[in-house]
Amino acid sequence: MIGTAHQIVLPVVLPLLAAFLLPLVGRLHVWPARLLGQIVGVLHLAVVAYLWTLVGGGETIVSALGGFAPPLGIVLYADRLSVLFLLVLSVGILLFWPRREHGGTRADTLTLLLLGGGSGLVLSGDLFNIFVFYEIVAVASYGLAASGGNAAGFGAALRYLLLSALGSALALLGIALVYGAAGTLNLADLSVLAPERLSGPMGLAAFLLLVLGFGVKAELFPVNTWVPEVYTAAPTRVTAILAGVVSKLSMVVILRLLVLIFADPGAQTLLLVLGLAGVIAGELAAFRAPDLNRTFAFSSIAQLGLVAVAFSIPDDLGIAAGIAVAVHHAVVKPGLFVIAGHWTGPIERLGGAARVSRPAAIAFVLLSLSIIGIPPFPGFWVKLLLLGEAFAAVDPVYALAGAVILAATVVEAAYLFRAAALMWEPPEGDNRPPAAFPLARLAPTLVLTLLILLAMGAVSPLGEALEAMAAEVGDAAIYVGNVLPGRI
Amino acid sequence: MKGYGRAVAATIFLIGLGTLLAALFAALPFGQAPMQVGQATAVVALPETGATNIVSAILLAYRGLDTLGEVTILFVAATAAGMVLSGAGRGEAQGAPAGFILRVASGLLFPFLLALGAFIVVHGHLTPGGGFQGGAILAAAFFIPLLANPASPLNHTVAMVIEGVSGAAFIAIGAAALFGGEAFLTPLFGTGTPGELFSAGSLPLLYLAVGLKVGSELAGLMARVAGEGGRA
Amino acid sequence: MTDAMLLAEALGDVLYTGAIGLILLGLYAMVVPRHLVRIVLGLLLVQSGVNLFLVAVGYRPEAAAPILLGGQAIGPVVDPLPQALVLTAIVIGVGVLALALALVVRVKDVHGTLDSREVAERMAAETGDSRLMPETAPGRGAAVPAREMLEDRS
Amino acid sequence: MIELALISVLVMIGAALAVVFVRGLMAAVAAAAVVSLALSVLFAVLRAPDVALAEAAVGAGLSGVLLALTLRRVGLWPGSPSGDGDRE
Repeated sequence: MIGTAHQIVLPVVLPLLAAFLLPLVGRLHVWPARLLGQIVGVLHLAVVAYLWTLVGGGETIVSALGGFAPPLGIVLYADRLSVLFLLVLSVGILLFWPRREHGGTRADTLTLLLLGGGSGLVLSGDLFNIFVFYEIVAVASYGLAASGGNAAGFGAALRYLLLSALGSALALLGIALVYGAAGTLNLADLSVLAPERLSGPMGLAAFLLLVLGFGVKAELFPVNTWVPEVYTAAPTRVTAILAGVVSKLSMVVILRLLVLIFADPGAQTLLLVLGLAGVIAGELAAFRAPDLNRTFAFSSIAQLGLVAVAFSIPDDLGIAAGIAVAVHHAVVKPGLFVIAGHWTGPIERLGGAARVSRPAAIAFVLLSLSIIGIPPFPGFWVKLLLLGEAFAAVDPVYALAGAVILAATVVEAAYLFRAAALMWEPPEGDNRPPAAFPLARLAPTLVLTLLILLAMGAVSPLGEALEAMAAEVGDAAIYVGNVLPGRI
Repeated sequence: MKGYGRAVAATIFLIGLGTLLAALFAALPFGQAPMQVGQATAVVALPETGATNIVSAILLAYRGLDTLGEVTILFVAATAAGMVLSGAGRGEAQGAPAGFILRVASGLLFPFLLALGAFIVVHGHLTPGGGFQGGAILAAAFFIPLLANPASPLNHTVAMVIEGVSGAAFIAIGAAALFGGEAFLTPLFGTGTPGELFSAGSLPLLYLAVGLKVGSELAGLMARVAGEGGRA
Repeated sequence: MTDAMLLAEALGDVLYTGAIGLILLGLYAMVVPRHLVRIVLGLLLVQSGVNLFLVAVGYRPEAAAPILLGGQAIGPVVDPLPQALVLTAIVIGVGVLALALALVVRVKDVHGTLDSREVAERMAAETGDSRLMPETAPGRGAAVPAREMLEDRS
Repeated sequence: MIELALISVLVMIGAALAVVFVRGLMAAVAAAAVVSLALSVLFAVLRAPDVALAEAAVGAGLSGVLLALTLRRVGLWPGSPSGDGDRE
């Protein structure tokens, strides 16, 4: 009954509708509200799976909202990239739905809003509309960051809000520059006009402002100072969602902007420098971090730096590598954060952990091996793809970047092996071993570990799908042709 | 004196930044920006939507999804603020009912603000104003009695129903078009006679939903920050 | 150059200067003072400056406001699109402001200070070196034994 | 018109300076409301009546009220019971 193309609005509005009504349901009783939230989460996943059947073969869906033809109206655009990250969002949120004791019905509401806002973020094809959805995601994550009810959570959420809101103001300034120079906000329209109107310093300044704004959630250097604070103070599941999913959505936005509007060497170099700075600063800080939570927070910064480096390589395979790093990180890191959230406290006190809870320690080792990039784990192929691209790129600066990434991998291996080795040692001195891990709490990690193991067997089909996706994403002409037929 | 070094460094940095911004802005000659989408919209907005206020036409029709996002942000902020403050102690200067004058004034102001807010909301597609400005006034209308008499907090159930139903109504009006095979937020009911109150199709309905949503969210936010009604 | 053009240019200079001034003063207030309320005020100034710039971008000399009284266009109008964007941005801004203030209230509640550096230090003490500083949660208040600190917060 | 714009910008920048540098927070909040009012005049000058209305109602009105309520609640409003005045 509903026209095919227009259904792509559903992942956005279904969660929003449910979120608006959730407090009313919660007024009756707590559990129906909670149930409703998760049912809508499952429904969202079903819609996304259905959308995948529509775009999986390389088709795209474009819906001009309100029936107003672009560029006057807002368009939603779904291709394989958007739907892939919708899937990551949907699965991530379902796996890490906030626990009942943190924030009650309000946390369920915020999670639904994050789901709807995040869906809009990856689907929207309009610069200002992306900004609006980014703000929904941002405000929902401030709330969730504070949902633990602990003192550090409030402080961390406030400092996070102030940095992020400043970033958003800068992004809006960037949007103002773009509109002032080009006279349009539609991404496809901008893609056509950018070479003429957004080249040179104006384009670079606008890109810098937009990256500083959207980079806050993407944990990009230098607007990532909130990361260690929030990831240690927020409830574990919120940390898993923020680090695993939300950061990737912002990266997708930055990728779209780079490919469609700012495809020039200046912008690419800028992203490369920011990414490398993130890799270096992140890995060094992770090496010195006192506890697992901070270790993974800083390692997360480094991993997103890798994504930025990959996206900055002006080549479809660079994009493929970036998407691979992003998805791999989205699967691995939340699982590790679950472990870090249970075994808090100094790393030196991890001794004996393997005896207390063998599944958790084994999952820790497997996921760590994949992050470092040891064959035959998927992480190895991901890093191989990225390094191959870096060393093959025409510009010699990428070879340097590749060398930095290799060195960073050594540092990464050092601190992860150290923690893993400690788990198998007996407790030091008269320290007691860490707390036992209830299996129910570990479940999301086990699911994700299983996913990584399964992916080991499917590396070559996954790689092919990835290359096809990247070729589609990297070609601005495809996007423009789909949104504005006749303009090319 | 403490902190002078920091202030000096910041000042130097900001002067540099200001110079850069000035150079950037100078590259956009004032009054001559291309603005092709805006101007194109200005030409077709009236025939396509029937709204004489083009800004409203953009907010509700061309960029309706932005507006949905915007009321959603207010909702997110209100939800999060409620969560943050739900465990907080009450404020420090609470409880004392206000003086006689404020109470009487609030009694007089309430109907006046309510009428003014409603007027601004429903005429939003015709004249300056609309769901946001009118909603802000509605919020003030609901908040002032509360300020005058802290002992009788906002009727939270009513506020919550308005909050939920108005947001859902916006989405429902937008989604109605989906069942006709059209895109989300396609205006319904034709354009009518421009300039009349009942014109511009479903836009006034959307603005009414926006106004109620904005009003209830803002009133709730103020009540929570004031410490009167952290609905725990 | 006609007088009208010169006048428009002067108006542009005045407005751009005002917008840049607001942005810079706001940034200063966010960076130098340490009181959280002052930092929030700085954020408001930055947002206001950006909003002013965005509306100024859409200005066109000798054009009318984008409201067609009488139901038809009389002549050129200023660009309505930036106005719609700024309207949205203003409302987003007030939502973010309200949440920021709610957090300010709560931070004062649990940390007893609104000095951003002191808050950061207390947070580091709470979450970082948990051997030295037992976690105190609001409401529960009392220090928890070291055994419990290894329990999760998941 | 340009005179009005010039005066408004001067008032706005003056008030913004006060927001940043004045000692009391209550005065800073009042100054922020003045910034919003001047801004709303500028929006009117720029032929943006919708934005001017919103800025006056939301920027000067609601934001000011929210800030004042916050100051009262954290004890920075002169006269609040356990307040230590509005000094930082």
